[in-house]
Amino acid sequence: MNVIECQNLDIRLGTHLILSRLNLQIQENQFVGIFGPNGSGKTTFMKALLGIIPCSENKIKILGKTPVKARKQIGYIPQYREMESFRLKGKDFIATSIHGHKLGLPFLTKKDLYQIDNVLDQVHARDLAFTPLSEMSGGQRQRLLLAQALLGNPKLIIMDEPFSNLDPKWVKLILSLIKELQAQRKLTILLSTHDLNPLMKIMDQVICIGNQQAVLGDVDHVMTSEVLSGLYGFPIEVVKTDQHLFVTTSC
Amino acid sequence: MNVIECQNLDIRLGTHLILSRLNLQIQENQFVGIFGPNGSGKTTFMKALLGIIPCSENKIKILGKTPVKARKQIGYIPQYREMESFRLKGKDFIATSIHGHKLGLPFLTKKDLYQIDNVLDQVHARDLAFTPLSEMSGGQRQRLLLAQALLGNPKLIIMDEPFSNLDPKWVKLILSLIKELQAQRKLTILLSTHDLNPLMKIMDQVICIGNQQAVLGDVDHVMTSEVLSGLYGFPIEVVKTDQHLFVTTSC
Amino acid sequence: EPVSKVLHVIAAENMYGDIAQQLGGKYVQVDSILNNPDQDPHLFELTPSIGKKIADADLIIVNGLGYDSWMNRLLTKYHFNHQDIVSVQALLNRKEGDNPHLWYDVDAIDALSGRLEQLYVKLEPHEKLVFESKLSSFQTDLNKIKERIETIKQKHVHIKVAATEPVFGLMAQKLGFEMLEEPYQWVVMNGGEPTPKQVAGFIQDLKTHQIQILFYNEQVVTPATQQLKKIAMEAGVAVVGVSETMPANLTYQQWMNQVLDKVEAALKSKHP
Amino acid sequence: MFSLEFMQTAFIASGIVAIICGLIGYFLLIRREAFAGHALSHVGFAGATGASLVGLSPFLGLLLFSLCAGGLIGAIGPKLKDRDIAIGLVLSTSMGLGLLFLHFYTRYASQVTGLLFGNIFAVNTQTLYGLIILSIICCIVMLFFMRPLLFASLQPDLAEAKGVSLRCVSILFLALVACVTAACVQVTGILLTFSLMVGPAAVARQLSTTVWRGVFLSIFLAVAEAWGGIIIAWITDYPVSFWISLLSFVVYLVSLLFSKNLSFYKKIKLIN
Amino acid sequence: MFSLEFMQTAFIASGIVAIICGLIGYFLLIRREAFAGHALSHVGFAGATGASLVGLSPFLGLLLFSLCAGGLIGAIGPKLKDRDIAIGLVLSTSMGLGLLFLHFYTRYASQVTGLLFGNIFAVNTQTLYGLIILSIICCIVMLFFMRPLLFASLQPDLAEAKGVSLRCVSILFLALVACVTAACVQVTGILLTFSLMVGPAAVARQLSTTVWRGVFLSIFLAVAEAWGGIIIAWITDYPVSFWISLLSFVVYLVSLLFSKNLSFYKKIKLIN
Ligand SMILES: Nc1ncnc2c1ncn2[C@@H]1O[C@H](COP(=O)(O)OP(=O)(O)OP(=O)(O)O)[C@@H](O)[C@H]1O
Ligand SMILES: Nc1ncnc2c1ncn2[C@@H]1O[C@H](COP(=O)(O)OP(=O)(O)OP(=O)(O)O)[C@@H](O)[C@H]1O
Ligand SMILES: [Mg+2]
Ligand SMILES: [Mg+2]
Ligand SMILES: [Zn+2]
Repeated sequence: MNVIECQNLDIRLGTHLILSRLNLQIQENQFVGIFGPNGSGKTTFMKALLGIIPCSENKIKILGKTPVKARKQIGYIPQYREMESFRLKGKDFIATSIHGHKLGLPFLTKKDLYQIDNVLDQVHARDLAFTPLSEMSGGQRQRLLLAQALLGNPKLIIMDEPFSNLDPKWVKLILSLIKELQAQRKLTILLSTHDLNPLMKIMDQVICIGNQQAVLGDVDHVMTSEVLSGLYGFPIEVVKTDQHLFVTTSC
Repeated sequence: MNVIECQNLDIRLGTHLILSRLNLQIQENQFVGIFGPNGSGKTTFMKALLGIIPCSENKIKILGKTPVKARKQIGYIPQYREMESFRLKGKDFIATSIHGHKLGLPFLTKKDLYQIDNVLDQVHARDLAFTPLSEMSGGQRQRLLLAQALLGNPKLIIMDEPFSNLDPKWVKLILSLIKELQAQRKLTILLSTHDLNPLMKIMDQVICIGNQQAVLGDVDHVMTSEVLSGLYGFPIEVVKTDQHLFVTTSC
Repeated sequence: EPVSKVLHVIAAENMYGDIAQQLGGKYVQVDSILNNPDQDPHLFELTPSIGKKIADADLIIVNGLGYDSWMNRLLTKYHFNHQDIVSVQALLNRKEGDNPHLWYDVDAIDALSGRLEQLYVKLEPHEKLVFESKLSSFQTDLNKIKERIETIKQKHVHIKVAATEPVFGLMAQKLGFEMLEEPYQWVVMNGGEPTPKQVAGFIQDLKTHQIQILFYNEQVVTPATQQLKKIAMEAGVAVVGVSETMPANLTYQQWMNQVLDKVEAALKSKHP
Repeated sequence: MFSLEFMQTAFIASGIVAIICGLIGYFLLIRREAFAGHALSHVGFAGATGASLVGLSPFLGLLLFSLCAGGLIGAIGPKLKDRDIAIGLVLSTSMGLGLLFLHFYTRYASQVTGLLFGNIFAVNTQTLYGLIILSIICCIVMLFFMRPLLFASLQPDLAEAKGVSLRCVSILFLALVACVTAACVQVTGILLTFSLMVGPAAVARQLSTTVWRGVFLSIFLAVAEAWGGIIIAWITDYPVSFWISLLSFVVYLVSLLFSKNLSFYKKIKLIN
Repeated sequence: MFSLEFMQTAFIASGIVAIICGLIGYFLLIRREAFAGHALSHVGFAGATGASLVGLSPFLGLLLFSLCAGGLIGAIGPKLKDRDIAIGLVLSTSMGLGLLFLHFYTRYASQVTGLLFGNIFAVNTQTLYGLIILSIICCIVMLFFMRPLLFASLQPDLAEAKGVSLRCVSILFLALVACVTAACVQVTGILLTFSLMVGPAAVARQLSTTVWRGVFLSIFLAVAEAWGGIIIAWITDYPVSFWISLLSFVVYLVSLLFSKNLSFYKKIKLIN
């Protein structure tokens, strides 16, 4: 079954057309990078997949359902914003998202607590459970958010620029965490970033967004100097060494 | 004359020692990159140079003066924050920084207006003068801030992660702008970023901050796998091709 | 026979308006600004029409003492130098901060009526006789009230009373009553908050019949007055309601007599 | 002190008000909507006068009007940024409406002024029962509403993606705040209600590391401050609201010093 | 309507109040401190009562107290985040102090209660001159202070680096706001002052693309709303404050619709 399926999709904000005539299908267990210039519509596309931006009916199918119905099976990490400088513990912070979408008694069951411990273990961050949010570094917060996105056994995780302001070590650590989780749980990952290099050898597929178009392709096909230069409207070079693949703008 | 000179400098926040026994001298016309893990103290170091964080006397000299006295000759771009979504025009926005530090009649002289036009020209952004701030893209805003930093003919420009959330095209454009300006005006540039690759061939010198230490060095000496791996406490590889120099964490 | 023009009189409060009307008869036309017993003078905002009337008035009567400060501000000499302004406060030489419910002081009304008559005569010299006769008949009524007050004072000595607000204070003084719980009253009047001991003391005095009559402001219905009323009634203390503004359809004399009726009834029924 | 009936009632009433204010206040401060809490306490009077005007129960009007105003603020400004404008405009418009109603109907005017400072010693049993019922309803609603409220407050973007309507949450919460404020202000006045809403919650937000601890600390402090204020007021014979507002300020200052030593981050913020 | 002296004064006084409120309000909203504007109008009463207590001029006390409170708010919360708590606590503490002063002031405190709604038709010449002087001072101060104020408000980080003390700017500005509020509230009441501060400025912030245009639009709208309100009040004979607050709300709503079509970004914000 396709995890994401878009047919002839137009995404509008107000009367402004952001993306037009999108057609793409993404299978299970794929790591998909999303690239595109600033303001091209990456965040908008993700929000459409999450059902926050309403689109014409039946044009988007997530796991065979409408985005709204598939919500429970999507994990999401929004584009990083400064979080409240609360002294709230990590565990309490991510616990707000369990059942947070519906009314009900605010008590966590043993199962919920077990689940939280479980996801924290999966991102190797059990220690963060008791660290106040205000004392976490940027990388720790991202790990916490990743753990939160794993709650409820999602089949699809959408991450909007999770690496901005993170140093290379954390980028690498979190990337390998994601990769590990993906392999274990056959997740589909959608991840947008501006720094293409760390993803080069990790992605399975790439979505390029630009000029109101979004194109899905294999890494080898898309990650070429021609395609990227066309996408950004700027000469971008892809350099291949024996073991590495690099993207650079210095020409 | 040294543009920046630190002698045996300790930087503290409260009672917490952030950087200790710093010794470094930076000459005119240098492009200096600042690297270091999250929370290592890059922003703190820059704030000390700007005189925002008070340090023991005479340990920092900017252009031979104390940081407070040298303020006028330093341009600064703070770590990117979401700007007010005003409809204020670009010109009016950056005009607030002219004489903004002292009381006085809020009228701009012809000279001030000429100066604003001049710096906007220098960053090739005359069109931004009349664009409302709320309608600018991230790259446009950074360009505007760069123009603002050039006001008043500074000898030193300090930029704190100016590239976060920008796409490669804008990074490249702004970098080449900076480089161009630096060459023209013999500026010293201090720039921090987490994405080392775009800077590899542009920097003249590098400051590595980590473990409460800051070390200045030439690019060739510092940008090696050993130094970087040590700095981040994580295996980082520097790959050299005929024309390129890349940093990668994928090993 | 010279034709008299009708004098326009504006009274800030309706009892003064009533008195002005009685003294002027058909030669005056009176408008009272605060004329509804339910109205709160503090929350009153002038409308342009009232402003217009004031601007056209020949004579203005205000209470003063901050009770109608909006009028005072309006009536500086600069704006209304052609007018005669009667301030009851000024007639009595009272200082800011004193009990502003001056109409419960019969002497104040006496002074006011005399002053009004003078002014009427000044403005309409031809009707001097009419005004004089109206004044004397008014003062006859007033003297009857004074006598009544004196009788009550003679008959009942050492009467201790209390009130929820100092509305009735000046009359109680004239009646020779000893007013208890005064700090409580001022606090309530100023919109403040009574302290626990003030409340406890008040309740204690009601329950132990230290207080023989409780006066309350009919215009201010708050839980606090309700509470004290209830306790007083349970304890058998006489309760008398008084109002700040004169009820409609009454003259000043009728109003005062009504109040004194209530006081006498209360004195009769009071706990021995 | 505890043997007096009105003191017992005061302890119970202030305890209940403190519980609701502490609970609501904690979430109010998490959402940085303290202004709304204050503004809504002014809004009610327009409803009260308006309802009297058309012959309904003033309390019903007060409640309905507050509810609408709360909802309106929530609807106009669900984002933090524009909220202060939305609150300001709703506040001034509803006060303007109140003034208009007052112009037509002045009966409850005196209750309006009485609202800045209430009188905790004059709570009748009926009001007390009303308060108890309100507090139970409020606690139950909060209990069921807490989950989406927290989610939408702490992680708005994610909450939106999970199908929580930020606007609905905002409207519902402010309507609840409006309800609570309307009821409490009737009993204890604007000052006391607001002090109990902001002070304890500010401390709790500063110190607590879990939501439950925060809620309980906030409630605990509110009750402690309320009762402490009454006891100190009894001893010193100054007004209760003064002591409670002072206590709430002092406790906050102490917590600030305390939290300075708690975490390194706080220290830096104080330096900058 | 214009021939009447009190109407002329009303036009002049409200015009001046509108000019200062429009000017100050614009910066108040840029800094998102509307709550401070409202809170400071309450704070004055404590000063007024305190001053009367020790025998000083109430207005002096009001001014001094407002100034201190403004400074204190500025000093506690120079960062946007904690400001609502700082304002809330200063507000409740100063109201508490006012209550305490009231407790000791066992006379009639008329100046305390009259502030919610002022009387624009009751402005005397002395007050008018006072207002004119204040507005000139305020405009001159703002003229010289505008540069650092704007810089610190729009680009706090950069301003700090250029040697602007954010705390000083915050304290100074709020002290100015306190001053202006104290003076205007005396003349026009809390409601009208606040309406003129928030409504026009909100529209100006929404529509204008340069600071000067924003300032002038804000002032222009404030004056237009003030005068429009007076004229409509003249015609309908409803209270002025009601009309001005309603106008200010309506104008904001209209500007919202208008700005929808202005820019694409706004549209999205309304959708989200
Ligand atoms: N909340 C918003 N406010 C203003 N404009 C928006 C908003 N959301 C979307 N847009 C508009 O829609 C377009 C797509 O924006 P979007 O945020 O999806 O881009 P993006 O690819 O995520 O950019 P970035 O790389 O900077 O995150 C932009 O051109 C912008 O003009
Ligand atoms: N405003 C602040 N709030 C909290 N902690 C701070 C603040 N400023 C500095 N610190 C502390 O000082 C240390 C240095 O912080 P700094 O912001 O200078 O790091 P940085 O190198 O700029 O990090 P980043 O790469 O994430 O921007 C951090 O470890 C942090 O704990
Ligand atoms: Mg985006
Ligand atoms: Mg930094
Ligand atoms: Zn208020």
